[in-house]
Formats: sequence, C-alpha cells, structure tokens
Amino acid sequence: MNFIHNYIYYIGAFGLVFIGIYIILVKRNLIKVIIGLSILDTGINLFLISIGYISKGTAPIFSKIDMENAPMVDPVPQALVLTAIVIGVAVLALALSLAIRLYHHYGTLNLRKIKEQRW
Amino acid sequence: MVNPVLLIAVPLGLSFTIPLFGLISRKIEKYVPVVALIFNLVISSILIPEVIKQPINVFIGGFQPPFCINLVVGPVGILFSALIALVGLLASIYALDYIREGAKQLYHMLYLLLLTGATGVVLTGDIFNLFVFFEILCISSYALVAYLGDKAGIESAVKYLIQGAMGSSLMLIGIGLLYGLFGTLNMADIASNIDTVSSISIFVPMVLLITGLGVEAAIFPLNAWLPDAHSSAPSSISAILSGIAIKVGIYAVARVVFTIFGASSILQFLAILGLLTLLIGEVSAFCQSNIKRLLAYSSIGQIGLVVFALGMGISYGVVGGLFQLISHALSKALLFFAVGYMIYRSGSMDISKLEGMGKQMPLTSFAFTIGAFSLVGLPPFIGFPSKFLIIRAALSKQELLFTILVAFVLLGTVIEGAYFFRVVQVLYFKGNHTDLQREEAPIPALIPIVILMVLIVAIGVYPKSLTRMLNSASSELLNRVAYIRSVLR
Amino acid sequence: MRRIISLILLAVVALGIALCVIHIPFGAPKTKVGNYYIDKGREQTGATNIVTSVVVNYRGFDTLGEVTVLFVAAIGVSAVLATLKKKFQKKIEPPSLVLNAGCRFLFPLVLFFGAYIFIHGHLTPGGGFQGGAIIASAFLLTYLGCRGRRISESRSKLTESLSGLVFVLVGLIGLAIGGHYFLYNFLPKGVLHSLLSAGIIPIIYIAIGFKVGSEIAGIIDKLVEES
Amino acid sequence: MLAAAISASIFKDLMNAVIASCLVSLIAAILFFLLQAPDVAMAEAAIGAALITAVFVIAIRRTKRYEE
Repeated sequence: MNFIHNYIYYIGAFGLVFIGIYIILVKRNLIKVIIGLSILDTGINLFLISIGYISKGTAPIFSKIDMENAPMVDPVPQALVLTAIVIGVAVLALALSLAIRLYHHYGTLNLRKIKEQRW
Repeated sequence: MVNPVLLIAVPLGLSFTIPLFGLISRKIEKYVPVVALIFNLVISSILIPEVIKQPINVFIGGFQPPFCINLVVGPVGILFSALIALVGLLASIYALDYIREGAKQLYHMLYLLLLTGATGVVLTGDIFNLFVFFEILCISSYALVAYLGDKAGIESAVKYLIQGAMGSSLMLIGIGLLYGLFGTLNMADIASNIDTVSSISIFVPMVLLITGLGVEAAIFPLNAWLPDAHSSAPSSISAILSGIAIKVGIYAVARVVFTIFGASSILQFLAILGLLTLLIGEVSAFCQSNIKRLLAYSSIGQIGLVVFALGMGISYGVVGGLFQLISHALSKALLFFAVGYMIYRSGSMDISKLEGMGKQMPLTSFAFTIGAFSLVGLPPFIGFPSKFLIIRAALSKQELLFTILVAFVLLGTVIEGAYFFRVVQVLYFKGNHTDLQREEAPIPALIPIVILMVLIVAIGVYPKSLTRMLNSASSELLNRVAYIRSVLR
Repeated sequence: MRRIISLILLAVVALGIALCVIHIPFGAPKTKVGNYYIDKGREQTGATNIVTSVVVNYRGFDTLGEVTVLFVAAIGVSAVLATLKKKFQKKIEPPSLVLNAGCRFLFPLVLFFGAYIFIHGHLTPGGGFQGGAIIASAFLLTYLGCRGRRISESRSKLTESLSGLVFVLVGLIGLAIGGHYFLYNFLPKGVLHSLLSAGIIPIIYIAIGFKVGSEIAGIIDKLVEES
Repeated sequence: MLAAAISASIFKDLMNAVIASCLVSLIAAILFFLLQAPDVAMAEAAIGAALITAVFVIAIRRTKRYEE
C-alpha cells in the first residue's frame, strides 16, 4: 500500500505516457494521433513535476508572511514544464495545420489510405 | 575576444526583424539570412584559433554553472558552427533565386531560425537547452518540408512530424529521469556524477536519449521519414537537411554517448547499427529511379558510415568520422544544388529525363559529377581522405569484427559508385541531343556551386589543412575529464 | 497484429523505466541546484517567485529558445496554410445579441486579467506565458462570440517581432554592460515584494506576454480563417 | 484521469475524444496545483485545457468529424 502511495503520481504520469504512445502507434486517424501526442505531453509534464515534489513542501513563492521553515518544492522542474508546455502547443498547432492541408489534398485523414510515397 | 553567444543571439534577433524589413521593402528580406550567416561565418572563423588553444565557456546570466546555462565553445562546437554557417550561407545565396513561389518571407524566417537552432544545439552545454534548440531545428524543418504545399510535401511532413515528436518526447522523458537521478541539467555536472548511480538506471535514460536524438540523426531503425522528407522539400532545404540537420543529430548523439555517459559498451552496437544503416541506404539508393530519393538514400548510407566511424571509439576513427561528416555536408549540398536546377529545367525528378543535361547545363552537370565522385571517394576530392582515414582506423583496431565490417564498408562504396556512375552516364552519354540550347542555371545558383567545387577540390588536395582542427575536436569528444574540468572549474 | 507488437514494445519500455524510476524516490528532498535557487534566488534576482527567477534569469536562454519555438510554429502554421486556396464559404449566422454583448463586455476584462498576470509575474504565481495565453483566449472569445472581427495581421506581426527584439536587445544590453554575460540582470533589484523590483525580469515577462499572446492569437486566426 | 485518457482513445467521434483529452489536461492542472506548482497549473489550465481544445475543435470543423 505504501508503495502505491509513494509512486501514485509516477504511475499516473506514465499511464498517460503509455496511453499516448499506444494511440500514436495504433490509431489510423491523424487527428486521433495528434490527440495521442497531447496526452503524451501531459503525461511527461506530470512526471517532471512529480520529480520535483517534496513531501509537505510549499510552492516556491515567498509571500509576505514569513514562512522560511517549510521546505519548498524544487522550482527547476516547474520551469522546465512551463517550457515543455509551450513547445507542446507549438508542435500541436503545426500538426493540426498539416492535418487540415492533408485533408484538402486527400479528402481523408486515414493514414493507411494515404500512400503516395513508397519505400 | 568576441563573445560566442553572438553566434546565436544575432541571427535570432535578425530573424525577428525580418517582418519589420518586410514592411519597408519586400526586396530586402531575402538578404537578411545572407547577412546573418556571413556574420556567423566570420565570427566562427575568428574564434577558431582561440578555441583550439583553450575552450571558451560562456555563462549566461552571469551565474556559475551548474546554476546557469552555459555555452561550451570547444573545437567540436566551433567546427560544427562554422560548417553550419558555411553551408547555410551558400544555401541562402542559392535560395535568392530558387525560391519563387509561396510565402517567401516566411521561408526566409524559418530558414534562418532553423540554422539558429542548429547552432544552438552544437554550442550549448546544458541538456535541456539542447532539447529546446533541437525543437527549434525540428519544428522549422517540419514546416519547411511542407513549404511547397504539394501532396508529397505535406504527407512527408506529417510523417516526419509524428516521428520527430515521438522522438523528442522520449528525449524529454530521458532528461526528466536524468534530472531525477542527478538533480542537475548541466552536461558536465551530470557526466562528473555519472558513476555514483547504478548502471541499469543510467542505461534507461541513455537509451531514451539516443532513441530520441537518433530520429533526427536517421540511424537505421528510425529513419523511415528521411527519404520522403528530403525528396519532397525544396532543393535548397534538402541540401540543408542532408548537410546540416542530420549532422546536428549525429553531433548530439556523439555528445550524449561520449561526453555524458562515457559509454564504451554501447559503442560496438552503434558501429554495427551504423553499418546496417550504410548497407540499407546504399542498396535502396541503388534501386531508385527518382534522383532526389536516390540522393536521400545515399545520405542515409553516408550517415551510417559516420556512425560506424564514431562507433569505433578511437581517436583515428573519430577524426575520420568528423572528416567524413564535413565531406558529406559539402558534397551533398553541391549535389542537391545542382540537381535542383536540373529538375527545374527538365520538369521531372526521373533520372531518365535528365538525358542530355551535360550539354544543356554543362557547368551544373560538371558540379554534379564532382560531387558524386567525391562521395564515392575518388582521389583528388574531399571524399577520398575521409574514407581512407575511416578504413585505416578500422584496420588499425586489429579486431576480426572490424576487419569484416570494413569489407562491408567497401561493398557499400562499390554499390554507391555503381549508382552514381549510372547517373553520370545518363547525364553525359545517353540519348542524342544535338539540338539542345545551352541554358545554364542563374548566377545566384552558380556562385555557391562554384565555391563548393573549389572547396571540395582544395580540401581534397590539402587534407592537412583540417587535421589540426579535427584532432583537437576528436580529443575533446573522447576526453571527458578535460571537458568536465573546463566547465566546472 | 500491430496492436500486439506495440503493446509488447510498451511493456518492455515500461519495465525499463520502472527500473529507473525506483531510484528516484517520490517526495524526497534531493537536488542541490533547486536548493541553491531557493536559498540565493531572492538576493540574486530580487524576485519573490522563485519559478519566475529560474525561468527568466537562471534559465533565461531556455525561455528565449522557447519563445522562438512558438514563433517558429506560428510562422510554420501560416507557411503551411499560405498556399491553401479559398475553397468553400460557409454561411455564418450572426451571433445573438446577448452573446455579442457578453463577449464585448468580457473581452477587455480578460485582457486586463492577462496583463495583470504577466506584470505581477515576479511576485505572484503566473507570468508571461500564462498571461499571454489568457490574452490569446480573450481573442479566441471574440472569434467565438463576435464573428467577423479579426485582429489585423500586420499589427500582430509587428507585436511579435518587436517583443522578440526587446527580449534579445535586453540580453545584448546585459552583454554590453555586465561584461561577458548575455541576459545579465543589469537593472537595480529594488525592494522585495514591490512591483518595480527584480531588475530585467518584469521587462522580459511583459515582452514574453505580448509575444505569446500575439503568437497564439495569430495561430488561431490563421486556423479560423476561411472556415 | 487515466479513464479520461482511455476514453479519448476509444471514442469514434473525434469531438468527444477532444473533450476527453481536455478533461485529462484539466485534471492534470489540478494535480499540478496539488503538487505545489501553481505557475504550471495556471499554464496548463490556460494553454493545455483551453487553447489546445479550441485549436482542435477548429481543426476538426475544417476536416472530418468521425473516425472511419
């Protein structure tokens, strides 16, 4: 029980990661694949944040009331995740615009049916 | 002393200003990348002698590492940034005339940002910063592959994007694991602490990082995107993707393997992967009838050779690998430049449609021939010393495995020679075209072609001019202790 | 078949990651870099929000890169969609009066909220990205509520490039003044907890806020166009 | 959260799948807040939950709604 309690956030995060990868590998619809990418991103972000967590820590912000005693959670992963979220948005927006173009050309989003290029 | 951070900051700032220039006049904007890259080339060549003496460390924000992001401008970094600036400059001159359709302003911005991202990757000393610049490189190349907006371009951009995004996600997981294990993101700091953790838990982030970076570096099982993307992008972009983007991926893999992990166990595996990549690339190139796909597959083959050379893990091998990297960048850029206008004139990418080009575009065809001979490794060109170094290094290892592998490398070279000679034969000797008018490529395209030809022959005749540089670069890659000490004084 | 292969692949990866993750205990204090930031962050940067000081000051170069990534994506979206021809024009029914009025009323409020968030980024939670995203959602609101209203493209481009330039220029001024350090915090740190503190952090965050806001709004604008 | 993610993978109607993935982001934002990361929670709520969903909806409107 203790094990699950300790690692619940990791399990959740990697659950999201694996569901995301599974969607990307298996699904045929491009929009579905992009949804998989977004879930994958969320999972990774959750994982990074939970690395930085310290039990009974507080947010790394000094408010006016002095509270030096409480330990603060690690600010670095939070900074990394801010960056990662924005990068994720960038990739998703580009992917969706490509999906719109692809639909214009082929009239379908099914990746198995789109086989102009051969090995 | 010039501050190396300008190598990144100035092109970035200039690419932000392109829309502003666009408001003044539509004609200026396409010269902005040229100016920025000339600047970069000058700065890197000024820095070369200083860097060979002593690597320069730049601390951004004025804090000490590992608490800030630092740039490590060692011989490897400056070598790559000079190469990026050189090939990028030539391709931007080429693009002045070649890019005629679509949103030109956006093309030039994306192009400059791609090269900025590449420069950032090779100079940075922080693993997350490497990831960020890698994303700049990748995202701009997805957009540039789709730039023409035709069916093939969009489709290959989609493939490229999905695989690339998966790769960078895996890389981010790897970075997260490293941060969890070591509590720092500075590459030198991680490298100095690498022995404090059990080997299995290091192995996992290493595999994740190599997989993530390997997508961009096009190592064998991860390179399905490459032929499509390279063949359907505009030719100037194909030259950059082949000449620079893959090289940056290789650099990142080498940095991760050699410097961070100092892993000798995985090297042999890498060498074999590289050989597989080489053989698969060359054999598939042999079967192609589309000229740009042929060149793309041949890029895969050459990358395999570079990975093989780096995988030997000895000083000679690394020197040979880096030399091969330079020679491939120059020759492949030349080939793509030449092919771009041949396709433009003949209106088709089919090899058989290129008959008689030797008469129609004599200089361009001559350039193609030189590039092809150099890639195959014929003596007076740059490809010869690089291949020679790699083979000598493999033989000097005196292991049965590597001696057998060398035989496969030679086999790959033979196949490569076969298909390139076939193309050259089509260019010059096939068909009967006495009625063709001479119609050369325009001047802005000929300038980079001629410069590249001169460089290929000059370095091929005097390979010694690069050796000092390459020697210090390879010792930087192989000597992790010196690297760590130079960062964390 | 494909499913089975990918599930096996995933299982292998999961096993490997589990082996590694076991060594990273959850909730334990461990990193020296993080502690350094928490201990020294207030004196060295003057910001009370340590995340902000990390994002803008210690790892400012990352942030520059990240803003660039978004910029690349915005240009990429417009480059990809630029060659798209206008094909179909659906009839748009005008929004109801309540919706229209509501959006017009909410728009400036949301805008102000976003501005508040990125101006106070160094004191309270929030900052350039969040504020920028909120501003972009204000524009999204106008697309949803008041059809036909567009932000002018050249103006948003101008905002993008100007704010990007501000970021780079602030960095270069730091390089010129502070010796060899790009993005050197050259302004006085000010009093803790006051609005005008933390040197260059508010300037950079305001620039980021404008940039992110205009970029995301630009992306949405491009996607909405001609649909 | 995992249930929302799984249902995002199952739904044939892409609109439903997008809403499910939005739910994933929203729950993740709450978890970020519980993990003492208010900055990230704000960013995830504003960007991940709101803007990404909007972009998805726009893209779906311009393509096809159902997965075949």
